[in-house]
Amino acid sequence: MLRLSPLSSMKSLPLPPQVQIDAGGPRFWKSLEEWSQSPDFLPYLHREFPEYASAWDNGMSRRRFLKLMAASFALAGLTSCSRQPQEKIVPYVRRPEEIIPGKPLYYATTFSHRGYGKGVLVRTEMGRPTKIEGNPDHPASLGATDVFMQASILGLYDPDRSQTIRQGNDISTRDAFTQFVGARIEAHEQDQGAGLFLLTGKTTSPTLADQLQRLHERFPKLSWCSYEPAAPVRAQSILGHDAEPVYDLSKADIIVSLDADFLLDGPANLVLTKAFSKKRRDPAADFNRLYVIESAPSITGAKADVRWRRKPSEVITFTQQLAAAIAQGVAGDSPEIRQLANDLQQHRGRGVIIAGDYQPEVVHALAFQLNQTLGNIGSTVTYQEAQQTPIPTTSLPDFVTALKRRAASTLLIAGANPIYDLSPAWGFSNAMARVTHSIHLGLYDDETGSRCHWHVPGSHYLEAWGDILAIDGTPSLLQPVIEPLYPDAVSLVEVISLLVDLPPKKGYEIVREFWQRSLAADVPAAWELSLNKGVVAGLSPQALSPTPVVSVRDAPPEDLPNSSDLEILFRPDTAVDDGRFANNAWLQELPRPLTKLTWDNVAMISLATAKSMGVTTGDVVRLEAAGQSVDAPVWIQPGHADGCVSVTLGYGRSQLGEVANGVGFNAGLLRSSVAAWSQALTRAQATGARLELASTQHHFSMEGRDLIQIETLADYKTDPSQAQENQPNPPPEENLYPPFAYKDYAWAMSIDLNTCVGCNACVVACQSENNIPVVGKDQVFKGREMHWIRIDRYFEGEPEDPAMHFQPVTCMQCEDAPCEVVCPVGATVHTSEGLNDMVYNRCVGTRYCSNNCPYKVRRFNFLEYSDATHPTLALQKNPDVTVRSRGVMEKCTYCVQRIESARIDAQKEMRPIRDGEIVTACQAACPADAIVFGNINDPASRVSRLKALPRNYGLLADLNTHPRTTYLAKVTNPPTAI
Amino acid sequence: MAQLFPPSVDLYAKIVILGIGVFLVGGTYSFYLLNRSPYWTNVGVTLDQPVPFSHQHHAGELGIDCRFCHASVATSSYAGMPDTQTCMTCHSQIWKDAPMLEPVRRSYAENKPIKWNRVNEMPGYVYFNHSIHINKGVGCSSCHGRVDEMPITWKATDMTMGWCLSCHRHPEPNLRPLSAVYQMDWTTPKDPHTGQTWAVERNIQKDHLTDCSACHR
Amino acid sequence: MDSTASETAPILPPDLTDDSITERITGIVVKRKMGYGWIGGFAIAFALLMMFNYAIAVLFTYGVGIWGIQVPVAWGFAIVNFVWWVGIGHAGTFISAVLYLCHQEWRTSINRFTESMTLFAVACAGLFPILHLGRPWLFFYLMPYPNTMELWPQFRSPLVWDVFAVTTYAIVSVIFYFVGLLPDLATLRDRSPHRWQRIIYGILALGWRGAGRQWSRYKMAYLIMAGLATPLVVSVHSIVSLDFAVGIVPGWHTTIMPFYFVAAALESGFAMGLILIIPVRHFYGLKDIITGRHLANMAKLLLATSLVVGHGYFTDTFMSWYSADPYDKFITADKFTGSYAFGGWMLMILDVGVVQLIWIRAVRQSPIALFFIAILANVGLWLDHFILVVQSLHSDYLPSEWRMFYGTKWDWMTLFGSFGLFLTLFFVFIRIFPMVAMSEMRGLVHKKPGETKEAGA
Amino acid sequence: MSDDAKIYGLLAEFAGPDELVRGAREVSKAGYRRVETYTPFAVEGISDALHFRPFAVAVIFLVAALLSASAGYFMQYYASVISYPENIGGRPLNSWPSFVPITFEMGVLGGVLGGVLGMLLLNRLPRYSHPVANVERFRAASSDAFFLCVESSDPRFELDRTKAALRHSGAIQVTEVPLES
Repeated sequence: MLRLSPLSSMKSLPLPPQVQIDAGGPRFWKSLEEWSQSPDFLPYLHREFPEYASAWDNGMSRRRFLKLMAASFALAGLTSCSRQPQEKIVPYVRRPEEIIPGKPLYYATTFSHRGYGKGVLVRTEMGRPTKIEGNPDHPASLGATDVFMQASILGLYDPDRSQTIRQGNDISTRDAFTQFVGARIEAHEQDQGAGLFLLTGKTTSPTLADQLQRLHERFPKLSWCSYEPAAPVRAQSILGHDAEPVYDLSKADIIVSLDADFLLDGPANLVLTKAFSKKRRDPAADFNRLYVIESAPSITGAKADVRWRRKPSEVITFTQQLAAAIAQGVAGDSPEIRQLANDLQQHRGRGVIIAGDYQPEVVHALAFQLNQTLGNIGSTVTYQEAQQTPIPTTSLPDFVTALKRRAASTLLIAGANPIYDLSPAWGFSNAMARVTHSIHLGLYDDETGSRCHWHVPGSHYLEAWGDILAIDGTPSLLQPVIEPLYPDAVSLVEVISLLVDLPPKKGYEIVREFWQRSLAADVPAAWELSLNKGVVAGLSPQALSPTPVVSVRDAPPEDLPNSSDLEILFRPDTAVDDGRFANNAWLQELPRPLTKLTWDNVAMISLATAKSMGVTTGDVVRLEAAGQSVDAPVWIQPGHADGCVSVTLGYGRSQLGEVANGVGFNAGLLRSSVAAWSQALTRAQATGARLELASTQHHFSMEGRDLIQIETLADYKTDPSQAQENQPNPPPEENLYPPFAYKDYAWAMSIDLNTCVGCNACVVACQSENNIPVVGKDQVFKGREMHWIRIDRYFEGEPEDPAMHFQPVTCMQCEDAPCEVVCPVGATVHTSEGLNDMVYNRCVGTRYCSNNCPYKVRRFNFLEYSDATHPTLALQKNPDVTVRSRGVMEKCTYCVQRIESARIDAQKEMRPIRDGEIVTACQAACPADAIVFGNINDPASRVSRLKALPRNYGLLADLNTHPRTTYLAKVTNPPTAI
Repeated sequence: MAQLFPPSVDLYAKIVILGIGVFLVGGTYSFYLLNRSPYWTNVGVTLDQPVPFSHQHHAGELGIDCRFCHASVATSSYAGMPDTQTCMTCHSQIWKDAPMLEPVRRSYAENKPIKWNRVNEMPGYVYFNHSIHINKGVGCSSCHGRVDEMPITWKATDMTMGWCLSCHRHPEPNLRPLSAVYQMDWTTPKDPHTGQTWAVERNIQKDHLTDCSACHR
Repeated sequence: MDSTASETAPILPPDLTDDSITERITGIVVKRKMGYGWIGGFAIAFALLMMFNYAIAVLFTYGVGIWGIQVPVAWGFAIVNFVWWVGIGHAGTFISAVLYLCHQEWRTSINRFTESMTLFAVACAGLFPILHLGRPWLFFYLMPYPNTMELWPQFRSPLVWDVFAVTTYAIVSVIFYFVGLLPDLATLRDRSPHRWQRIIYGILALGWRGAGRQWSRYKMAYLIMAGLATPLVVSVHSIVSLDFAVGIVPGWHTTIMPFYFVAAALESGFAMGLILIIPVRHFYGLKDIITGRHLANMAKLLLATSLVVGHGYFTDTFMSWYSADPYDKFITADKFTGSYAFGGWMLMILDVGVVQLIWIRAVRQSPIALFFIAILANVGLWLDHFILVVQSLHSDYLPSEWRMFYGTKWDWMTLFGSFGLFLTLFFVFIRIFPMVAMSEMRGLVHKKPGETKEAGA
Repeated sequence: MSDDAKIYGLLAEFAGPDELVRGAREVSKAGYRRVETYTPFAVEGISDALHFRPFAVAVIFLVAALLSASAGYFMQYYASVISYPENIGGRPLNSWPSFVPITFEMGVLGGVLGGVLGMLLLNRLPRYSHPVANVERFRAASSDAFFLCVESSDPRFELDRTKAALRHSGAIQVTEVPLES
């Protein structure tokens, strides 16, 4: 079998001379720096791990730490011998009908992101939303969630949200604002709105569209610009029309991604992930093959069966060659192209070429052409007319020039942050300075807001009425699940209503009235149903209009930078997106899928590029492009394309909040335009400074240990259980101890490494379900992050271009758990159902269990991590899970609170718990359905059937811990030619 | 000259040594008792409430069902404290102007909740669920005592972990016919088998009852 | 150098009489004025002790997070210091018990030193397991006591064994010490110039009068205690070693642990003994009572134990290769080549390599040399425990969770602060209790020259 | 005799340990039973001379050790099998190998505590005042003097004859020990 263990792959490596000299016997490479022991790297050998100097002090001086201290003082000197303080009971005066104290309620609403909607179900506990789940009835969610949806619950309670209306530097009132708007209306009645400027993010809200039309009728000359800093590129200018590709991966056997991170990014990511993983679930059945051509490693690249790293310009040439190869049938000289072309030819109509949202138009055009010639259109991909804007829009450049021409007297900015997004070259701030009346509506009084005359706090989507379209055009409603935390907060539709309605209406009226007109006959019933389902009932998503075949002109002579130049590419950050989530601590501390980096963005480069630049991870370099320059820490990333630097947007915030401010650098400054995703990099030189980067995983290789079992599809077909047989140390058969009997239930979990795409949704879901605290950069840097489920990432093969693997690791709930034996107080013991209970209130914090846990899944509250200083954050806490105090060990419990509530329901009905009745938080969030939980005493349960598969194996099973969580081996599907 | 210590010292020495012994033993034992005393557990301690509500009168003399006020006891973890409206359903008719009920009327009028002092208190890390106990036939009076005889509500049992375990290990003696759950004066039948049969037919997972996660999550 | 300095010197000066011993030893306690040397030394020790208290105050306020520990290295300095101090606490009882059983009369001059050293070392050691807890105010959860939760300690955990082992060891050592002290207290009672001294010592002496029957019961009790203390010494550090041996952490999970832990403990104990005795005999002019021969014998024991420790290292390394267990092999290789290689080598050089100088007679006879060798050996043994705890943990089973450990300033303050506690107690000791077991010395004085056994290790 | 009652006994001082042992032998050969010696250290041979064997101490040690060891094991057994049986890492409830260390430690602890307390009690300690201490010279007994005391309660005690016997047995000085100082 061809599977490379890191060890053997190292043997195959051309090692630098220094290494060969002192290489006694087989060498592991611990980290890139060690691997590339050239003189300029040796000083940094130890840099695999954090430096000593920084670890000397405990960082008490740092900002976040002080916060913790304040809290821990409150607990100092706590003893167990104190009697409990007298508690009060405060019942309702008039109990709302639907609320039964102690019972959660679920409401359907829609999370909107970059103008598109994803349906969610919100769990509320006595009126406070505590958890987000996916909405199975919503076409863009299908019951799954991504990190942004999960984390949005924390955004609601963010203490840094703006809370009052502000005029100039003074707090103002709703009435004052209404009067002011009234005055502006009169002013613009005269100039027909010529001086009225409206700047928003992308939106597909039908209600808003209707409002805008009415606004336009009233002020025909108003100019409206809507932009997204992370908007997908479309091939409009080439194809002559704005074609929106909609992919159906369930039909695709060959998937070619032209630098498209379709598994993680974009409004359809959940749908695509579900379809993609469905065709990888059962190697025996049909199994797709994924080709990825990309510059910066993405999770899509990590899942690829064949991955080629190319810098942005090369992606274009690659596509052109491929197009040529397919069109003229002339196989180029490059083996890759030939190989790929063959594969595509053999799967006509069953393959799909996906152009990355952030690729230039030409790539999209060529992708369209390829799909056309290969007959994929109609089967694996359909092109639909993109949403038409309700009223004519102004492009951003025109908008800014218009502003500069002093035409503006009123500027309303909502859901956009141009001051942060646009580089100073745009001169947006002086343009704004000239505006006589500027209004900002937003969750935060941010960089742009603070420059406006008025700031109006925007209402969070969980507080507001509204509607939005899914990527496939399905409309769905937004309904508030909690009264606005801050009474001044209003939604955009309510602000527009001030301009178009007399008297102005509340959000509910506005939305209700719009749908009154557009809903099916029986409005009240349909309305109820729509709210209940979360999808507007009685409306089928608009039929996709198959676009006429358009012949693509030969790719226009793109002004490609010549191959020697250094290129820079921009991407929205996988955790804070374009910056809108920058103040969300869960996301800031979320280890990025491939770097495992938290609390920072970096300039990512390949090892070769780093050598040529003479820098290493942590060195700060000054990047210059488009006449701007930023200082960014370098991050050497295996599998990154040579000759290019990739940076992510969303960082370097100055006026967002305590969490976001001063973290990272603003890469957006280097963009020549908001549509520029890659461009030439003028200069990149080391500043000599260094920055500590808090990564949660320092080690790259598996050290030849059998942690992730991998086999190729071909091997699997010949012998399905091959993976187990090749284990270096197989688990022992015999056990010293008589087995315990698990009578009623035996809970267990199965994680499919084949379908898991490493998207992190489970991590955030777990964090929000189990009240897991955020610890801050300093603590992560020390190695004290608290995530109960982590996704281990390993590289296999050559450091320059390795294979990448993900492995979600939770508490394995070992039947013979090493942690239990060593706990001196019995704070972690086994239940009659095989759960490895963690009893926080018994724990004294010896940390012995953590030492003795081979999986290192236990997390310890080294300090008072649970935030006691921000009252609003307490509202998010899940009341069914204890909030852990300082000095207590904690870990994954299989969401025991969900098990118990399911048990209680079942027991009340005197029936056993049904299979699938208990869904753990991670399982619920997973878009790939990689995690399955259930009762292995029931042979018919899903988890039992999965564990019966030949691919099933236990992590470190040779230690005889009998883990209840087991994995399904990874199967890759490389083409036989390679 | 006289020797260092006169003979009397020996007596004192013996007394001191004895004293130390007594102090050690007695001190330990009295702390043991203190932990189980009402001072610590609040058993039988009455608290003054905004309104001197009498279960004796309402549940006992008037015979109002527990669920009339504690509505969610059979469906939710939380038994449910009656909202002011519930009080007013009757007291808008009877005892309309009783000065004793002034706080209730004010609460209703001003829409401000009545703040009761909690009598039966569980630590935050204990997840007690009323509904499952009710549905398995553990009666109110088993834990809360004869509230129908309490003019002012007090804590009837010490509610220590040991007390919880005593029943979680042997639930049988505390089971009743489901019809008798809300019956205050229920007494356990002599025949132990009745309890056992109930435990079986209600499919009570006895093993699970002593699992930590049954109560601590 | 005078005759007493040579390693062949008699274990007692020939001119010694009951009265002269009594006069000299009690004199130091009840007559001698506080010298500036003592005051200075005490001041330094006390300052360190105050630093210790400060570090502990900060620790209790903020939590163990002020230390460098993390996941995977969840145990750090606290455990290292604990193991090290307990080890030092071993030589005392070993010398008084084991050498007593072996009729090594030379022990008489030094057993009081080493026993008190034991007490103070155990006092330091006993603090760390509590400081190390995440919730120290709940330390009593580790003790069995009837509670309303009906919960008990989890007796399968080595940490509970520790609680019992260390507590037992502390109590037994105190009793052993007191019983040994009883006759000397009587002497002080009768020899002190001031009445208040006589009363205090009198109370402590319980009215001991050295009656024949008392003596014979006393001797019997002392003998049996020595007999019980000997296996106790071995058991205590074996149990401490089980904290590691019972764990599945590669590098911990080996059967050699108890054996080589006890050896390491004795080595550090003898080393610390030398460190304390050499200056004291110098400053208090006891060179003829604690002769070069005593030092040489101590040194020989140090040498012997260091060789056992060295053997432990060898076996450990060999077994990890022989076992062919990939994780154990990796951690052993990492010990000598990985991020902690410096410590890995240094500890062997210090606690085995340097000690081998004792083979040289000149070194054996030079108190200065022995003093520094002892210090280096103890540094080496601290490193040994550090490497054992930290290096084994920092890269165990899943490479994804491998991390380096670095001590913070608080870690170091707690380490050096504990010296403060130890030395303060020791300075107090030399002022209030006789440094040498006088009654036993008298016994030796009256032995016929023929009866005096040849002492030696 | 009446005057015997007024004194506690006769305190004879000897030159050294060997003289004392010889003296003690003779005194007891002469049939005196209520005899006690006082020495600054444990002089070998005294107990033989006084026909004394300290068995009781040894027995107390043994019994105490055994009792507390078994108590130690039972405590662990009770906690993990009877009181709150729990599945700890799949180990048997009565995992006796894990219970050995504590059983041993408890044995040692109990043995030493019991034995030493027994030793003190048998030695009638603490006893702060003692008639022999009424003799000023007796203070030296804890540093360099060797005494032998024949108590007046001895049936054979007669002041002059006993004095003579003591002198004859080698005492360098004999003093009467008054009951009250």
